[in-house]
Amino acid sequence: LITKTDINPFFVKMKEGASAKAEELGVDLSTYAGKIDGDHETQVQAIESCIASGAKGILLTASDTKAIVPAVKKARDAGILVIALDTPLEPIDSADATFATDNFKAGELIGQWAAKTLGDEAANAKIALLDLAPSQPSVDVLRNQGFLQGFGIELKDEKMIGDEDDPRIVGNDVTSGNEEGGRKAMENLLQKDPDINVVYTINEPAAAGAYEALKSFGKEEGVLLVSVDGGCPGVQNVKEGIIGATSQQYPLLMASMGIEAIKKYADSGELPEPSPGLDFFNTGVTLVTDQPVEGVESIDSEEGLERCWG
Amino acid sequence: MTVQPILTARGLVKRYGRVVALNHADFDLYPGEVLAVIGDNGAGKTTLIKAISGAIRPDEGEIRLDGQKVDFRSPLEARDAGIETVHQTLALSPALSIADNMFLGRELRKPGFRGRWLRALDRDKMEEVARQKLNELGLLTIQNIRQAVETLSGGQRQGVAVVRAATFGSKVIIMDEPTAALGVKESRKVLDLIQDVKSRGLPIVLISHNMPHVFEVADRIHVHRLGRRLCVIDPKKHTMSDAVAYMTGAMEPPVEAAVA
Amino acid sequence: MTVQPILTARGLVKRYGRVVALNHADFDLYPGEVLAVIGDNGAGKTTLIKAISGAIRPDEGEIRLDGQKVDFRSPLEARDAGIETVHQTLALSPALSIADNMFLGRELRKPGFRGRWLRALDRDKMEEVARQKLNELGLLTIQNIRQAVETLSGGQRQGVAVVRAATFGSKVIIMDEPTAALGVKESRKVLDLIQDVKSRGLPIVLISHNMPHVFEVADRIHVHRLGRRLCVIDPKKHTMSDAVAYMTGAMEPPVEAAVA
Amino acid sequence: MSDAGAAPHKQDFEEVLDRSDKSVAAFEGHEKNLMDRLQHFLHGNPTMVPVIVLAISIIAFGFIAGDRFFSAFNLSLIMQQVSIIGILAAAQSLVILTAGIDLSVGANMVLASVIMGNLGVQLGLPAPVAIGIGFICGALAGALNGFLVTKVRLPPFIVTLGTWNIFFALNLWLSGAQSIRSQDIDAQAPLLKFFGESINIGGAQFTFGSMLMVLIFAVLWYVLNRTAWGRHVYAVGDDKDAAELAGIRTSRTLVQVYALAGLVCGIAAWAAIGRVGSVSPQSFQEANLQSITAVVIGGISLFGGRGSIIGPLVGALIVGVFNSGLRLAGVDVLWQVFAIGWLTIIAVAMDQWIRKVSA
Amino acid sequence: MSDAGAAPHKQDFEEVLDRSDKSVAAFEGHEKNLMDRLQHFLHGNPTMVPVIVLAISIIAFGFIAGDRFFSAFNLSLIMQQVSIIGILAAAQSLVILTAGIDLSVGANMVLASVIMGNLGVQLGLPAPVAIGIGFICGALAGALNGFLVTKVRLPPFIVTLGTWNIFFALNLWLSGAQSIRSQDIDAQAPLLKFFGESINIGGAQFTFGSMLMVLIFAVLWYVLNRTAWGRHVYAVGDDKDAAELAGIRTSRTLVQVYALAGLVCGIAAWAAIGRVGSVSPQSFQEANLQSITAVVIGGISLFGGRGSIIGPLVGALIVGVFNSGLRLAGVDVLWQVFAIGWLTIIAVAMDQWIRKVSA
Ligand SMILES: Nc1ncnc2c1ncn2[C@@H]1O[C@H](COP(=O)(O)OP(=O)(O)OP(=O)(O)O)[C@@H](O)[C@H]1O
Ligand SMILES: Nc1ncnc2c1ncn2[C@@H]1O[C@H](COP(=O)(O)OP(=O)(O)OP(=O)(O)O)[C@@H](O)[C@H]1O
Ligand SMILES: [Mg+2]
Ligand SMILES: [Mg+2]
Repeated sequence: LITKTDINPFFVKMKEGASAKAEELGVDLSTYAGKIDGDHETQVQAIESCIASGAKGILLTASDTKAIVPAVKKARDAGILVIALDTPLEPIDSADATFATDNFKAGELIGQWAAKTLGDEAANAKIALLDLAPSQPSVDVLRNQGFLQGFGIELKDEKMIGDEDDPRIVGNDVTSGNEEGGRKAMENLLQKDPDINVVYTINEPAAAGAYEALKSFGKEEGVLLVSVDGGCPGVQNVKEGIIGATSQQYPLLMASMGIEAIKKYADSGELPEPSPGLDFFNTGVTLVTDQPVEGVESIDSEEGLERCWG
Repeated sequence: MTVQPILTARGLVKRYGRVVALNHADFDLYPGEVLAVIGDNGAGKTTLIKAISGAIRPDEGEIRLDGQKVDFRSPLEARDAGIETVHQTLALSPALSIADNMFLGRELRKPGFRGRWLRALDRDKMEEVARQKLNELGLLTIQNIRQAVETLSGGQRQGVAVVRAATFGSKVIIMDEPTAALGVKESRKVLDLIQDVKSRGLPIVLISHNMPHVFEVADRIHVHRLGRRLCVIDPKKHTMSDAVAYMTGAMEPPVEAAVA
Repeated sequence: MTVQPILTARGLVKRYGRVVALNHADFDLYPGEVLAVIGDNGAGKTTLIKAISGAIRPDEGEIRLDGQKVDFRSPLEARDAGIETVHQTLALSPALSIADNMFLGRELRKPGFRGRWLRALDRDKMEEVARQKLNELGLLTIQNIRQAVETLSGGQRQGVAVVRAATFGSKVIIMDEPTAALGVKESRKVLDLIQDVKSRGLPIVLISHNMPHVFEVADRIHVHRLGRRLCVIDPKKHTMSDAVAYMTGAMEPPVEAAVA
Repeated sequence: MSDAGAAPHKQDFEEVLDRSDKSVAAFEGHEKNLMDRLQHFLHGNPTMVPVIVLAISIIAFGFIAGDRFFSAFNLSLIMQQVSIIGILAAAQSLVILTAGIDLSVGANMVLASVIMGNLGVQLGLPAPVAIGIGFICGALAGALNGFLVTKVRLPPFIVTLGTWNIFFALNLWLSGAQSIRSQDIDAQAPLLKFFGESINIGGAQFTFGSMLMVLIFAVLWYVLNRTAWGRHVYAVGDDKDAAELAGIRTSRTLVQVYALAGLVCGIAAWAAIGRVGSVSPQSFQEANLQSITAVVIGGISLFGGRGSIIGPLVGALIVGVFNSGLRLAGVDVLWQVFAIGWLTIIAVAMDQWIRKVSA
Repeated sequence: MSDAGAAPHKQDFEEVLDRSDKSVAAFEGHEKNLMDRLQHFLHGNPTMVPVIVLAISIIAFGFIAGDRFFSAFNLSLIMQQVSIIGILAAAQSLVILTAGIDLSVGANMVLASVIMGNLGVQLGLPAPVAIGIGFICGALAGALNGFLVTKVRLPPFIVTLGTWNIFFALNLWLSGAQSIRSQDIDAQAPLLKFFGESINIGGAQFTFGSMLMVLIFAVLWYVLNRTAWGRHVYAVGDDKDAAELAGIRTSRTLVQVYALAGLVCGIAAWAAIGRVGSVSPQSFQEANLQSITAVVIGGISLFGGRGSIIGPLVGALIVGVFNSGLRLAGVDVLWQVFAIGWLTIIAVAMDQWIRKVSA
């Protein structure tokens, strides 16, 4: 199992899920990760180590979905089953299979939810976009663009963050996906326009930071804070009304399914089938909110808590 | 002499890798005397006094101060024991002021609360003392006692170092080539200072390559050669030629000198 | 003297911040002579020869070599013009070998293809020359020409620097206090070397605080004071006392000397 | 010493000395033009350089980014945003003054905050205890650096490059990369968030964190300039061997400096929890480089022994002003990075230009 | 100089000198025990230290991680994995030998590779042209560092801290943070991936990239040890002022060193495209610190002028061996980081211990 980094709980959880499943199935599992997010080189090295150590299969969450492809090819040539988790490779068929949350979908859901919640107000909403990093990794782009799409803002370049010129967008800023960045970014955007009432955040830590900023500006009321991940702390925040809605993903599911698939492949040699209509196996993403709205199905935080990770 | 030597060293050995800088060197300093140490370059003079002043720790041998065996683990301990040294490298902090340098490691604190509890320095007092001492010596015409040492000329710096030693030395003062870089006038000042300190009854160790200077101020001359004390001679009984002959190995020292 | 001076300087000025190190200083060196430069600490001697040897660029004034106006932008240019200098700080690279240091910046290349195209150094040749020159001088008993300069004693280092200058100097050789840190024996060697170089017809500039040395080797003495040339005296016509008196300002120089 | 002339057999040529005159090298006031004057003034008090840079940049951004930037509130906000990096810069300065460098300050701080969080929230120890232990860990981590630098004689750069990785690893191990939620802290140990509190004065919002930063710099300034220990720190940074020979326990001083720096990191950890609102093991990945940037922009020499501790405070503010100003001016993040790069170089270049004038 | 004795009026006491004996300071061979012997041997050839460390760690991991590690394939794989960091370490060494440091090597390389990609793939220029321009950009970026260090007289740490940000920003700007896909490179300019090619020898797989690394080190070794320029680099790093006075154009040498380092980064960029298989602006974020680690583990002094260029090659391999070994031994990333931290410290500590024995 090769994850992006050990400094992100999402992947830590994914690792735990995999380990647990591996225990159960008696698969022996070794885990690798980059030191920092976007640490592409280490992932390549990890894949090579797997080849060297004659692994049967690789579960991979790529940091650089394009650049990793040649390495993956090497592995598949060496007869290893490569399953992309969480983030699809580009092109998606470079991996034998992909168990992923549709990050674009994840963004879209919270987008729609926000739009619907505002109702007519959506027309003159003021939106702050709290992204991940200046280097715009693919998760960053997908979630961001998905959100805008869902909110009903027309996208320019689907692969670019920040090229939209819709007046409702107050601005983008980066958070490094952690609380400190989230707070600083929120503060800066509030400085640009204090009337912000919709805040998209790349993940829940960033959302927590943003909330702190809103509080210090005395604006925690009447601002829609939406996020992606569905980690237990995040869902807890939904429950407490700090986060309006979050798109929950299922890293443990991904991981354990991945392990199973590999086991199956190793035993019987048969490949997992992608979910109908998609070119990857969707491990699902669910909107978690306590103020459900028409046309966007969702679960409440209670249920979310039962299914949350970490 | 039947007087007890104030500072003695026996069988000092110091190796640097394969080089033997000190090879079972002995050393004696008697109260109130000026002892000159002469020797070729690399004879081991600096290493000897570094050992005595705690700058390095000899590999073997023992040092006695007032008959007490001492083992200085740092220059600080030697200083606390009353041994002040003017090193060949003056050991001044370029960026600090003259006053700060003079009192480095022995700063004065303000009286009362601020001194005891806030540990506040008594700047004025220190500058006061520094200025006064420097003037006594008359070695420097410093415009500003607060100016950084790095703005002083080589001669002036040497002056500061010498004054520091002369001011705080309570038992022994050691000077390693204090006039090496000095002009005629400045050297003269230092020599006078030595006479002055001596007249206060403090013994002085002077390392120098300048024979006329040595023979002018020294009571006894310790000739160092190849890492050990070759002999000790009395400047009144021997000529400069003798001294140079001994230290360069051109001539064997007289038997009695070796014991002196 | 009606001979053309080989090296002249007129109205040199050099300021360091507010300090005026050189204050319209003049300088004349005649072919084949040994010119001593004396003066108190901080008089500006080093600054003067630094200006002449391209180590610093004067703020004002002009320098002429063989009557040609020159403006050295770096020590290299001065060196290429035939002026070799032994600086107060010897300007040796501690980690490099003796041979490397001697040929630093003027390395010899292997003949033919490897030399021209691969720019390969001719190590053996350089070490050969270095060893020979050092022996000629007899200043050092080096076991190993390949050993790093940092492993040499102060005396030995000074030797290397002096030999380098003596070997490559083609027009003028300048020495800034070459004997400051040297022992009696070593100083003697250097003085002999100076005589030797002189006998080869090269003019030499010698900065020193040691009057006996100065009066031994110098043909003329340039007395520097407060950043300018006070006067030039003939050691045969004046005594050491006169020289010291002039340079310390105890006595006004005779009129004719000021012009000499 | 009037008897000098009578000294025994002095060399004859020295007799004349008593008559030598006592005047010293000539001086000359040559403020040619206004530029020179300015340069000399600044040379006299180099601390002013960063202050001036700060003033200029505030005014400049006042024009560029408009009064949204210039508001009392925004300026106080900048204070908040730089407070953590500022405190770390204070720790960094101590080390750099001794001609060292500490790449581990950031990791050390995060580690300390994770420890505080685990003890105070997870294990539910009394907050003061948790905080105290956090301080101790910070100080010990610093002392470890100091020990390796002095006893094992390793270059600080290498030591702290190593401990940076070590602390980082420990942090992940202790936290499992999980943040501790703001609300849990409120429930368990609100004291941890003390420095998040703030008071408003005429629109400006001063958090206790920003005040803490100023306080720390004030204390350090006093220690460095008004106590013997402070002088020793400068002396050690200036010329270690000289200081040793002059009778200073350089090793002890150095270990103390690193330990103190570590303690300050521990304090920063507490402030950071208040600032971020939660215990976040992922934050402050780049704090070490940012603190170094603040220090050098503040005019402290990387070669040690020179510079005032106030500089880094100003340096940190400069960086903050730039970030805030550029954002409000709507500049892309990527060009902000670009600008900070040049800022570093230009600020230090100005500083050099000032110091070029000697004495 | 037999006539020395006859020199005019020398001071009388010097007459005796001619008779003075010529023996020099006593020496003594005191190899007390085996430890001392080893120490002295190693002191004689310090380059051996990293080599020994390397040998030991390979053997150690051979036991720990089993023969999966020990296989010819895996060992050659390690070569591949360190090739890029290795080449950067070569560039880094050049700078560190001059007592400088270059934090921008990684950013410089990535920037160059992005330029190659944009020109060769996006704009479809002929690959050789694209690569050539990439080289030039790398060299220019290095020269910029050199210029700021020499002409503006800024500390290398600060200069390269600044340019690091600058190059990073430019890289994102040019690439739009988008990788260029392997397939597109194959289609447009396969030459860019040249160094990805490899030849197999008995299970071992040697990419041209790893060979390039070895080649670069070989060339630099020759230049540094067999040419005048090389000697000048050491002299400048050893004591800049001395070198200047001795007649070396130190500024010119320095600028050349930084430019050459930049050029090597450019070459590394080409190799990196081959290694990664695509142009990835996200990669090698930490390459600068990794290269410094390799250099110091390789025994080059951060104070300049000392150390052999071969060291960093070995140093890079050591790090590679540790990473690979720990990975195969199934150690968590976070403990790998932990181990590398200690490795850095311990390796340099050993080096220090060796050099402690003087002359
Ligand atoms: N730190 C050191 N490392 C290696 N060798 C050293 C060191 N210090 C001194 N030596 C060697 O020890 C010997 C004695 O040196 P020392 O400085 O004591 O001589 P000295 O008598 O002071 O010479 P000088 O008159 O030039 O000062 C010399 O051969 C010198 O090379
Ligand atoms: N780099 C510098 N920065 C500032 N002042 C300097 C510098 N170099 C020299 N000075 C000042 O210039 C004056 C002349 O210095 P210089 O070294 O030329 O004197 P000197 O005659 O060589 O003295 P000495 O006999 O001690 O070598 C002194 O006052 C000195 O303080
Ligand atoms: Mg000595
Ligand atoms: Mg001088």
